[in-house]
Amino acid sequence: MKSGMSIIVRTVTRLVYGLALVYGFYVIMHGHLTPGGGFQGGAVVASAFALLLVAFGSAGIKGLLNAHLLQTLEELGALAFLGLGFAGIGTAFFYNLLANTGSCFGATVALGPNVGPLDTGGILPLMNWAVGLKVMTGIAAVVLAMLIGARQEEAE
Amino acid sequence: MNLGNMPFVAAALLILLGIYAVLFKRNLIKIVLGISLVETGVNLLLVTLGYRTDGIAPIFTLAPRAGPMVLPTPQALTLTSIVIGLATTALLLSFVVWIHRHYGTLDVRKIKELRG
Amino acid sequence: MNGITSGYGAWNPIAWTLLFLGVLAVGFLVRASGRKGCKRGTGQTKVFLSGNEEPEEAGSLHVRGGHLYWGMVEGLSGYFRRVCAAHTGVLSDYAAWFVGVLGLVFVILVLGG
Amino acid sequence: MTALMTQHAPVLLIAIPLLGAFAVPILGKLGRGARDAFSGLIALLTAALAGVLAANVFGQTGAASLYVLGGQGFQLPLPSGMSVPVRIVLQPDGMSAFMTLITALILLAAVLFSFSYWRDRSGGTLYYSLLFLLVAGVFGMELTGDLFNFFVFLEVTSIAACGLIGFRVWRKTSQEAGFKVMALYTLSGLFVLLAIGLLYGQYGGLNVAYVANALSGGTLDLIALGLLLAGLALKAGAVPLHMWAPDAYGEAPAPVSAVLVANSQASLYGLFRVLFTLYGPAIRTETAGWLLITLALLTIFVGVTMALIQKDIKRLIAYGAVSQIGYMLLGVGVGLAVSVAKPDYGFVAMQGGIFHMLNDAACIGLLFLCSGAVIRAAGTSDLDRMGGLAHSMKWTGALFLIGSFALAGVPPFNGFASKFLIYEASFRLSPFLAVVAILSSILLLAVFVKAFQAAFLGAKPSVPVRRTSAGMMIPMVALALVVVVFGLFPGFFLDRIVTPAVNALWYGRDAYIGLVLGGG
Repeated sequence: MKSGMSIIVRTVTRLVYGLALVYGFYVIMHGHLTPGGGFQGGAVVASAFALLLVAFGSAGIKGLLNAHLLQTLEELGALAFLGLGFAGIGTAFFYNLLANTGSCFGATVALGPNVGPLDTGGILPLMNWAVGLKVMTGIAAVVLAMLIGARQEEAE
Repeated sequence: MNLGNMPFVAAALLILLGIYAVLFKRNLIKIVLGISLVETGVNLLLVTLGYRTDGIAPIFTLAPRAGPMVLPTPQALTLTSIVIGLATTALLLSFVVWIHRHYGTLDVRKIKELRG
Repeated sequence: MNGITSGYGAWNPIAWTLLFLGVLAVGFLVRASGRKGCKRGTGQTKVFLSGNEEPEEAGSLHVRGGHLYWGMVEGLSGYFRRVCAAHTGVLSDYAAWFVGVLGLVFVILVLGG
Repeated sequence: MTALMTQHAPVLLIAIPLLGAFAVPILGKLGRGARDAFSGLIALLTAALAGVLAANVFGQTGAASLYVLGGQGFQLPLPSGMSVPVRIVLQPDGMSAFMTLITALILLAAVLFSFSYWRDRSGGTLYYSLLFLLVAGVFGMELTGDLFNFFVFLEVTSIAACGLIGFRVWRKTSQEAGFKVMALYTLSGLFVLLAIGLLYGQYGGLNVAYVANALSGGTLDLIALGLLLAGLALKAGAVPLHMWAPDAYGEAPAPVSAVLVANSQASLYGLFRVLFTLYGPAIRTETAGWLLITLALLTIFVGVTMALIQKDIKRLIAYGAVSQIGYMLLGVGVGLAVSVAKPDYGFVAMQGGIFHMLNDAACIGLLFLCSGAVIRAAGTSDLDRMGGLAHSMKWTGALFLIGSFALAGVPPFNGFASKFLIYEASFRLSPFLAVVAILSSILLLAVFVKAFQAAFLGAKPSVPVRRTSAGMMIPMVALALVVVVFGLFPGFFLDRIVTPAVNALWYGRDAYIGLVLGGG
């Protein structure tokens, strides 16, 4: 398991994982417009990470992402989410400070069917990014921990 | 029999199957699977509750037509419940890993050091 | 202010404490009026163990936790055997209790309105 | 700052512990001192917020207030004018404020105790993080006015609690306990979710007040009530669904066991909220009340008798804690059974049951903290292998004795004050209830005499013991003070905080609904 799986798997992984990353980030980014959002996109990104881990083994990825870094990023994502909640506390917790202001993500949403401009939603896209960061790192940390656990099991 | 009720029947079946697995299966991983089955059944029920005949997906972006949409609230609930389910399943499975390491077995009837 | 009433009885902890302290004081008065002629270091102050010799090692006098209430547990052994048998330590049994209670609650609630 | 705290106290009570949970791991990298100071700060801030909320709510004699998350000026309708209550609301009333006081008290004691308890052990960072997550969930359960959010917070507490039970992965039994507890918690949580789904399917709303207003009491409603009742009774630890409780309390670190009791009480709160506010007169309350009373009698008696034969000090206290849940169920069950006619003794029973939640949290918290000190000193939790600790730990012994006396309802401590009300009121409904309750209290005293005798009395142990450090002593003394002061002045606290809490459950249903839906 140390050297990863067969050459077919590794080749396919090389082709696919970039696509999975892009798709995951797309889902996070369009979370306030289409089905999906931070959690789903984060899970897709984490699945790309899991794919790499399975195909190449932990040797090929450990230098890149370790549990320590993942944990710190996860906490930062959670804190960012909470911070966005605190940002609106002048009115109420989680108040959407940016919506319809014309500033960052502040365009007014048109009623009825429309193409969905990305520049809407106020703090929702930002929250999606925060959640996405937390989920992608969180799930990656879980996958990493479980794989290391399984590896130790095999070694015993 | 009204076919529109099939999702409810499926949800009930899933829940009952899950309870069966929790009660009568001896392997810890199968018990975790049973809990996941119950969860899937409940999620199916929630999603079904939001269905409206001829409704379209509740997305304004590129909506095919203006008309009744299915309720987004149950879908949001289901999503949240799936997220929670992920966390609980991950926690349960990591307990299973450690139990196997300590006890050397996954038989639920042999893991009873704490009793009485 | 500090007391409570249940509409049936009343409970005033301050009054009770004062009374308790008063009774305690009376107890000490009674004790103080006893004879002072106790001789230390003689048989008068020796530990009396139903006539048995006092063991050398004092530690063996401590009754360990597991031995306490032996008679009571023995007397109720029929009850304890059944209750302990229910605490099997097996997760499936606990889940079965849960499902069983759930069923019972359904029946009671639906029948009893 | 003060105005901000007053206005936003309900949401800050959830957000501040969450902030603690997420920031502690980052501060943990800066070193132990920074982490401990930050944890203490968060705990203090949380306690202050609970105090502010309580002062606010009890200042208005326990009336409910509404906090709308993300709402402009606390308006419930959406900006588009739609007024169906779909917003996420927190709805603290007297009962919620009372519960947050209990949780904050226990959190503060546990965190203060942990500073020295955790000094020479690893894993402290994870521990504080999970502890704050657990408490955030408990506050959420107590404050939310939304059924689905209640489920979410319920699951947050489940996950955090089981993480705390099982995070010492090198301990064999703690893994077993963690798995069992998590499986049962998840199962019960899913049944609660199923019930919420059934209610949503019928009434199309998740807001407690909205559903309560629409509730008709049909068969499906009763099935949902059954699911909620069984699920929450499991998390509260009522016999015969209590089997997880001794495992959980026994295997968690001592300060966590105290917080787990607060978690169980939050589930109990959920149960009372469901029965009184959500269902209320829509069902026949006699049936539900007698169901609670039956559970209560079983819980009291089985809990006490099982405690009698325990050989592990923490499992012994855990069974004691289980039996105390029974007293709360008994008091409130008697109140519920007669809640249509509303005689005076029903109100007194409710007062006793609710007051006992606070008293029990203080006594059990004190006992669990003492047991932590005892285990640390003796190096074992086995009662058969300890003894003679009173020679070097006089004060810990005295505090343990205070806690046990209070829990067993010996006057003049606080446990007696609440049990007195329960005895008197349940006697009016049926003398049998009072007899079981009093008998079990006497047995409970015997249980703790056993624990005290086994741990503290006897000859001086041959190996030197580790004395209780000052840092561990402070929270124990503080809890003991609470026990004594609440025991000596029960009338004061009964009038100020318990009666408004009972009023909120007993009379407050219409006001609770009217606050959300307008009118009455």
